[in-house]
Amino acid sequence: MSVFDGLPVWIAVIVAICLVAGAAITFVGTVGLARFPTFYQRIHAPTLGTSFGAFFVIVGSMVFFTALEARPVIHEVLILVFVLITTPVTLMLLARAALYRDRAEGNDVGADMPAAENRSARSDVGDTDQTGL
Amino acid sequence: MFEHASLLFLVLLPFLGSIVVAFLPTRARGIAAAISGIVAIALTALAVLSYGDVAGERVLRSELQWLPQLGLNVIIRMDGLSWLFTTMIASIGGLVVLYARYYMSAKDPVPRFFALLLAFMGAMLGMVLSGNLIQLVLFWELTSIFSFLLIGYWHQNAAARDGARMALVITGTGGLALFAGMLLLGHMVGSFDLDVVLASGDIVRTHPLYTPTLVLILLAAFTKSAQFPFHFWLPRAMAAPTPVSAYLHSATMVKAGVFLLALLWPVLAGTPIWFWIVTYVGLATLLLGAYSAIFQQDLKGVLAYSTVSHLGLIVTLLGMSTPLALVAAVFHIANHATFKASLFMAAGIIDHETGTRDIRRLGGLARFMPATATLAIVASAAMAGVPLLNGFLSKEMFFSETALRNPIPFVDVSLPVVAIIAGAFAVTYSLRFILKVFFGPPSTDLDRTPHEPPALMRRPIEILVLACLLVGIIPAITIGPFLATAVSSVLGPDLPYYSLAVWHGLNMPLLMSVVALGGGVLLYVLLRPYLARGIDGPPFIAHLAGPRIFERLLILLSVKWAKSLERLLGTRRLQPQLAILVAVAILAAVTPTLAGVGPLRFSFAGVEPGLVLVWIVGMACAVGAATQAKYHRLAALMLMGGAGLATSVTFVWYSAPDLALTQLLVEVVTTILILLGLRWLPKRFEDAGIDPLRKFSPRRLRDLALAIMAGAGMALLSYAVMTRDAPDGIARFFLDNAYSEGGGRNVVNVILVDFRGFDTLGEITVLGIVALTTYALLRRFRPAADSIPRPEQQRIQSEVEVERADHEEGTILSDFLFVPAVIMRWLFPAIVTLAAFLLLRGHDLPGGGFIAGITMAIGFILQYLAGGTRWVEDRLRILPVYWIAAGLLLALATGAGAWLFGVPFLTTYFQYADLPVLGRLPVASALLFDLGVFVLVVGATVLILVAIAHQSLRAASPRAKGASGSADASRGAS
Amino acid sequence: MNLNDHLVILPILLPMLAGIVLVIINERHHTLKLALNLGATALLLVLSIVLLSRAAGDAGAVTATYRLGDWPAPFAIVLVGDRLSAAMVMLASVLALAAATFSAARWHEAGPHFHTLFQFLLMGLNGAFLTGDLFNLFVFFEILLAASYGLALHGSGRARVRAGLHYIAFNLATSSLFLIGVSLVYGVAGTLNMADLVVRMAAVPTESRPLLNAGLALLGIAFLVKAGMWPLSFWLTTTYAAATAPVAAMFAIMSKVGIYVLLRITSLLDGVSAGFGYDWLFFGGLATMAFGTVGILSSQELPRMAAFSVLLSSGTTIAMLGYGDPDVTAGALYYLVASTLGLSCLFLLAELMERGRSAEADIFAVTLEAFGDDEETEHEEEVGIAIPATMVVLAISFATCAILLAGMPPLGGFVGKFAMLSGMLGSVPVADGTVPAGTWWLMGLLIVSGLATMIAMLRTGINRFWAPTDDHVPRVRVVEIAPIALLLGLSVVLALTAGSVMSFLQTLSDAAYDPGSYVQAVLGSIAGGGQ
Amino acid sequence: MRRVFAYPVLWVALFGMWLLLSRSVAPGQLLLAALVSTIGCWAAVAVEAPKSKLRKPALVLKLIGRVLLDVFRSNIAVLQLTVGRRAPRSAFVTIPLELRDPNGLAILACIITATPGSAWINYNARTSTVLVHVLDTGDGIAWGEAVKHSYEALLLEIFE
Amino acid sequence: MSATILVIAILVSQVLLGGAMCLAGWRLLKGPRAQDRVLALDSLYLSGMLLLLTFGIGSGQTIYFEAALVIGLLSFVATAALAKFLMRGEVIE
Amino acid sequence: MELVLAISIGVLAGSGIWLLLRPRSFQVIIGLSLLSYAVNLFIFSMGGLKSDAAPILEQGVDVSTYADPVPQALVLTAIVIGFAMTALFLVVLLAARGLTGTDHVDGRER
Ligand code: NA
Ligand code: NA
Repeated sequence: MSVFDGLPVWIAVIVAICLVAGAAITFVGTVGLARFPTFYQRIHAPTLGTSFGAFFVIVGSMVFFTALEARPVIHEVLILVFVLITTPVTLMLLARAALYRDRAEGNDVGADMPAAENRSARSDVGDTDQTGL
Repeated sequence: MFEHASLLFLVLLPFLGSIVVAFLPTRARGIAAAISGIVAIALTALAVLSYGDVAGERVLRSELQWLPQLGLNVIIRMDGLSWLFTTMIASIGGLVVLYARYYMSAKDPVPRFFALLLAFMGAMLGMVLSGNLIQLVLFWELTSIFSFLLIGYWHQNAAARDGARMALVITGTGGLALFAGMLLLGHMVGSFDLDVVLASGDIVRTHPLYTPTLVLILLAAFTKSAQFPFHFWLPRAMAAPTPVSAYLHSATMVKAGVFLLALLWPVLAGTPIWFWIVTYVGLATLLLGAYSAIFQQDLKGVLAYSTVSHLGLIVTLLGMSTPLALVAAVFHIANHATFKASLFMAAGIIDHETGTRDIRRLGGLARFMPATATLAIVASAAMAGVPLLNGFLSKEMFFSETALRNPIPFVDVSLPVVAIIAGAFAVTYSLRFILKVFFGPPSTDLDRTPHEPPALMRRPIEILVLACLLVGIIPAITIGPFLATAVSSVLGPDLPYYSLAVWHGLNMPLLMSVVALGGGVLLYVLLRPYLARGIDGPPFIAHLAGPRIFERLLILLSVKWAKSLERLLGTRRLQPQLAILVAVAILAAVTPTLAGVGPLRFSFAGVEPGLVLVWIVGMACAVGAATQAKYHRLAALMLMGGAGLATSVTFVWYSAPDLALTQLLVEVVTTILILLGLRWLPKRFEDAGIDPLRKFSPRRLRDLALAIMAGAGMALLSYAVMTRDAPDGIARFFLDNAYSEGGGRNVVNVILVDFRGFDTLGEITVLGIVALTTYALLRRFRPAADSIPRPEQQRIQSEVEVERADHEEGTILSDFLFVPAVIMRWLFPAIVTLAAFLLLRGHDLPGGGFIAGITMAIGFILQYLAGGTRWVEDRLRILPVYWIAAGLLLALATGAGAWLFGVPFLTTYFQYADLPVLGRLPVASALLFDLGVFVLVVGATVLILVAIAHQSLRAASPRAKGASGSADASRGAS
Repeated sequence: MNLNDHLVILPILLPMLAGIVLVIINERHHTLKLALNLGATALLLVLSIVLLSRAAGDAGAVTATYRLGDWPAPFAIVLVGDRLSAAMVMLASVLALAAATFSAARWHEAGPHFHTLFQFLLMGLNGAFLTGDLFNLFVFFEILLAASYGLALHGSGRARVRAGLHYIAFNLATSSLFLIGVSLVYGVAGTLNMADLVVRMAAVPTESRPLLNAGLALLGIAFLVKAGMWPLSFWLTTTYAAATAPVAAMFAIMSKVGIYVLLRITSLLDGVSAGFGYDWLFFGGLATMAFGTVGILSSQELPRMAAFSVLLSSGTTIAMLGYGDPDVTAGALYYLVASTLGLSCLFLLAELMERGRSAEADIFAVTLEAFGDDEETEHEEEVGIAIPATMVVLAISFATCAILLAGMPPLGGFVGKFAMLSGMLGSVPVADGTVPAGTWWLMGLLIVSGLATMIAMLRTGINRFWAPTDDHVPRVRVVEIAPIALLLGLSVVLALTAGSVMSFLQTLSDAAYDPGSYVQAVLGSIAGGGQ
Repeated sequence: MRRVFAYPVLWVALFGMWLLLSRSVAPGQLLLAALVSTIGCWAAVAVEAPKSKLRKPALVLKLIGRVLLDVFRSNIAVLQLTVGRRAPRSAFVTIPLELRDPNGLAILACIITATPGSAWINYNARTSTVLVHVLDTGDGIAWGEAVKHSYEALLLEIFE
Repeated sequence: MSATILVIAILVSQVLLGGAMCLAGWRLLKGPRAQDRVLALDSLYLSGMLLLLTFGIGSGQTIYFEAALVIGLLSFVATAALAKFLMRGEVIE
Repeated sequence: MELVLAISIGVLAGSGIWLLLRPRSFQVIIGLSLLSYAVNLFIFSMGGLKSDAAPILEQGVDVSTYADPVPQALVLTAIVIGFAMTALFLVVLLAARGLTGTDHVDGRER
């Protein structure tokens, strides 16, 4: 643990806060993933992790290495950028696909229309997947 | 010198002749016969000329090196016994050739016949002239093979095919037994040289291996000489052309067995086991053959069974182990050859002239062919043992041997009694043969009127019958010296006293002869009514027909049992095979470790809570995948991804960043790959009504047990290794030299591209091969009927598009991908940049050609995902096949470039270059190698993925079977 | 340093280069590809002859090594060209030349990249024969397997693909065992170099020895799978029988790779392994022989019978390795060479013999259907000018093959069996009558299996050549007969020159069981490169 | 060459990316960065990444600030929803858009989706509407209005 | 002092992220629908990536950065492919 | 931690082998993948577990503290070959499915 000893305490505190905050936010996000009753609600949960969860951890990392190596270490920002760019792609594709799957199974969750989500929610809960795949 | 040459010539000449004859045109009957005749005459002459050299117990030897270190040399060796056989084989061979010239139809491919006959003659000569046990086996088997071909000469006949096969199977089996026996014999003696073996009788007879050796050799002799219970192949072999029967089945091949017994008599004979087996097998054969011969309706059948019986007689004599019996045996070998060959020829003439060999249809032939009849009658008389003929003399000697008193009562009684009965039977069948065929009312239903054959065709019979007479009347002059020479080569100098004379006074043997003659005549008279009924086959034992039993046994053993055994011992299903593999692997790993694997220190030291949580997920994912893979393939695929992620995290945790990167990237590609494949798999729905008990079927339980054991085994092995001190292995060298000698700080990468670059070269070759294989296979891809239609989702979406006014074909897809596609395209340059970075830094930090290549390939795939196959290939010419070639070539060339510097393949060039602006830069040829890896990986990965992706295009195209699809994949273009 | 110094690696690099060049050439240029393939294979044969003659020539130092990357052994990879590996390389190239020639008649056009895969298969084979490193061996195994997967599937069609699936699944599982074995060996002994393993094995602490043995045993399983030991060989018969003729002819050597490696490792470790695994080999070999015997008898189709003959040949050799005796091994090697020539030939012949038959005509039709409407096989051309007396030639070839494989005299099968048996008996003191029970079993099985082969071949031969049928005489091209003649001619030469061949194999085998020179050559001098 | 320099912003971004990755501004790395960025731009050309003109690049900073603020607020809101007892009242919302530029739309999609509590589901090119799913409508924000005002206007300014 | 703070913080965040992975893994196992699993896999990757970053801090080395970057940039390709497969029944059309 | 990793290897291998013995080709391919994870980790474990010791050389660090690079190099090769083989197996199972109409590994429903 010798590498840590050279760091000023205030840096350590900042890093610690960042890390724990980021991890906690991400954790809560997955709690949402586990807890929310419908799929469409669940898609919002991971974005906690991809936004501030990742943000805090990455900031913590940047601060830490910058202090450690005594020069700006900011390459981690790339991760944040890419996460911010790529996560929506999955979510968009997935949500849209889910809508169509619900539609195809007769849960009229509005193909292009906002509709009562409750109906789809009902069909979502406890419905095991029978895609044949 | 002449001696060596002539010996060699004796064996080689027939084979040479055979080859020459074989190349004659199909119709060249005359020339073929002439050449064969010349060969036979030459051989006879050679044999006759060598007599002077072998007389007086001299042994001629000529040795050629073949496999000297194992004691297997070609030794041509001639002593008295083999001289006698050589002469017989050559001279009777000549007569048979002459006979066959007229016997064989002009329509037959006669050159083939003579070629085989000559080859057989060569094999036979090689056998009798063998001076080496193994060489003898060799020629022994050759005689079987050529006899097989000769019997099956008229292969369009089912009988010929069956007879040939049966003969080969039985005699061939005997040959294999002989091989084993000779090996043991040679082992006991310490040499395969016959002369050494013959001198080592005492060692052999007292050796513990004597009995198995004897049994094996006897098996060979008995099968070859048609002894009970292997006798039945011989009558079946009568489907052969008659010259073949006359030659092989009377004079030569069937004598191989008795020759062998006589040859090895000094070594093997004289023990009780020899006596009991040989004598009684011979006796049984003698009796059975003679009995069966009486009731045959086929002329050749009678002769065949008679041959069996006479061979039995000879074997009995050899079994008795007395010198005089041996003399009688050798004498009878020669006598039987002469009269039986002539009888076969006569039978052949009858067959030829009348068109039948069925005794029931024949009669009164003496009127049509008096000369032939006379000859046959004389020969038959010899066969029956009528005085003044050669058969009488040897039979007399046989009787006198059986009549000797023996302390064992059973032997004392059984030998003479059986001898007399068999003698009587011989008289009966000979009598029947003569009377039925040549006398009585002439047959009426023949196809043509029989008449005498061409004079030259009869000539061989005349010569042989003359020999019977001469030997029978003046034995001491005609055969005496030669017999003595032959016998003395076996018995050595101390020949027993025997007299070759027609009259020995009134004695026991004569009495026995008289009883046999009288009994035979009486039996014939008694049997006439039965025989007149024309039933084929002997009464009482007909249902014990050897051939049928043999065929059934063969089918049972070689087909039915073999099939069920094959099914029992093997499987064509995959799951049992894999289960066996797992079980065997468990066994292999467990057996050595039963001795213990040393102390296993169980400890929870160094537990990392984060990683433990990761592995809780990882294990849950693994088990989940295992349970979901049948009905929820997508779920299983994703769960597999979860397990893969846990693996990657572990790699990072324990200092293997390169592995983590590789694992993650491969994970992504594999997921896409399997997804591409899922499109073509049948849908599979969980059957709600499935019997819950099926989950606990024995097979599943077995598989579960195997899986748990294998898993536990791997866990234990890895734990055992992880918790003990690492050996002082080769790793240190790499750590020491990676930077100073390899020019890289990332030791793993330096190992991959430098220290063990050859592995990497191989590894990328594998990748290239696999890509080409998938491409090749997918060119022939035919989707199953139920997966040809577009996926259900697309169909429903198309329907919606058609229904709705604001939609047109493809709207849903384009809307679906509208924003994602934009992002995916922008990401492409970023991925290219990342790939370039991973490639260039690999030597010093995690990365390298493979990682970069996969990254790049993912970039390409992303574009396919966003835009579809057509869209991408309209814009990018990827040409993956050329990438593969280029990558491999680059890597190969880099490796071979080292040759220019006079160093071995893959020796890297490494130096720091000082450049004006850029400063000090490392220049390593390993980077070039890594570039090759990169290029190949991109090409191979893209080719694999795109080749699968192209199948959708093919299926979607109007001609569902269109081949356009993956053909583009290689062009990847336009 | 001239090309001569790189001789050992050339049998690997030449096919690789040829394979790469063949990738680039478009499938349209059939003839060019074929010519290149044949040329490269012929060149390989020349190379292998040079290699062998050099290995045979040096009486003392029979082991030529090649240190890749100029790194010292045992750290990096080293190639070892001794008599054993040189002989195997030569055998492989002979078969390759025959198979490639045979394919020229039709099969090479049955799908893309045939020639490439063919060359890569050779690369894998030669690499496996020449490498002195366990993990590198794994890599070359994978190369030859990958190429063999492609070749097994060559021509496609239902039967091939189904067999291919089993083949691949089974061998993928086996590859895992290989990896586990290699890594265990590394984990315990700390090395991957075979020669170094000999040295280090002695230093492995006793308590770790079982782990090392477990690793070696798992490796052994991997090799035995390739060699086709019962009960790990069920995939083999189906795959070999389903493969196209030239491919199956090449596969005849694939099972021998497993045997080669087994021999290499057991003989190298003979001194330090305390006979570990010999019993397993012996009894496994016996079981394989028995299964092969049963299978040969129960087979209806000739290709399947040929595939079971592969098992028989393998089983025989495996059992012999269980003796760990140089004399027996020398005989086994002779038998291996002779039977491999015969097997290869039989696979080629099988196709020609089945060609004229109606049943096969159906199968062929199916294959043609599977070829589909792709442009390159559209023209179902005339197979060739029927040579006169086709059937006679086929029959003689078949009979020769049968005699060779059944171990009937006078061909190599007989000589090989004789050599093995006298080697076995030679290890028993003459005065002592107690031949071990196992040896009796082996003798019995050798003889019974020969008999079974004879019976089965007889059945087939009589059926095909003697029984009158309405099958037409197959149209056979000279390029199809020539390789058969080559292989049979070689087997005759092998029998005629049995003396010199056996003495060569004897010294080879003696050297193998006396690993001193091997270890010396690999680890001895630190000077890199060539010799 | 003109085609390669069709994406100046991308070139700069890739250049920066390389330097970040290599963690160095040594001359050699700058040269490499330039080289790789050029190759990257060529790749963008090949896949026809949609071009846009940046009219007011300065506004990008304003956009980023607003996004960060929004993201921060929504993070807290969603955190509360996740751990709290109140069941969220989710809804699909259709928002008509004036923005047509593909890149602008992509950025908007990223912003909406990256912001916890809202997710861009689908864009209908015919009607120029976007379907958004909102986790919780409980705080009374009229989602369509919010999006239009806070982001679309800005993006329209930047891109068109 | 710094060391203690950091060690504890890293341990806590690792446990939290490991817990996050467990929750995501639970969703991955449970589903109930394919889209839920894809979502869970995406989450799993994200948490894993953050875990790698915290590990990197713990080790004081930046060599683990690339693994995290690759997850950040490329793992979405797999999940996007899965999503597209759900939508269209085909990944590449 | 060795114990946890060993158990994980065991579970991965067990799951993989269970699937390997199943009748559907898809199960087999997933099984082979899981098995290859297990094998890769196994090879990796042969070098022992060392945290924070990536074999990336830095000046002034004692080389004996680094993790064993050899198993890592072996695993890398194994991963690549494993990937290639998975791809091949997939394609063959697709071809078999196309030609036989079933996804049973024996090409016919039992
Ligand atoms: Na992502
Ligand atoms: Na969101």
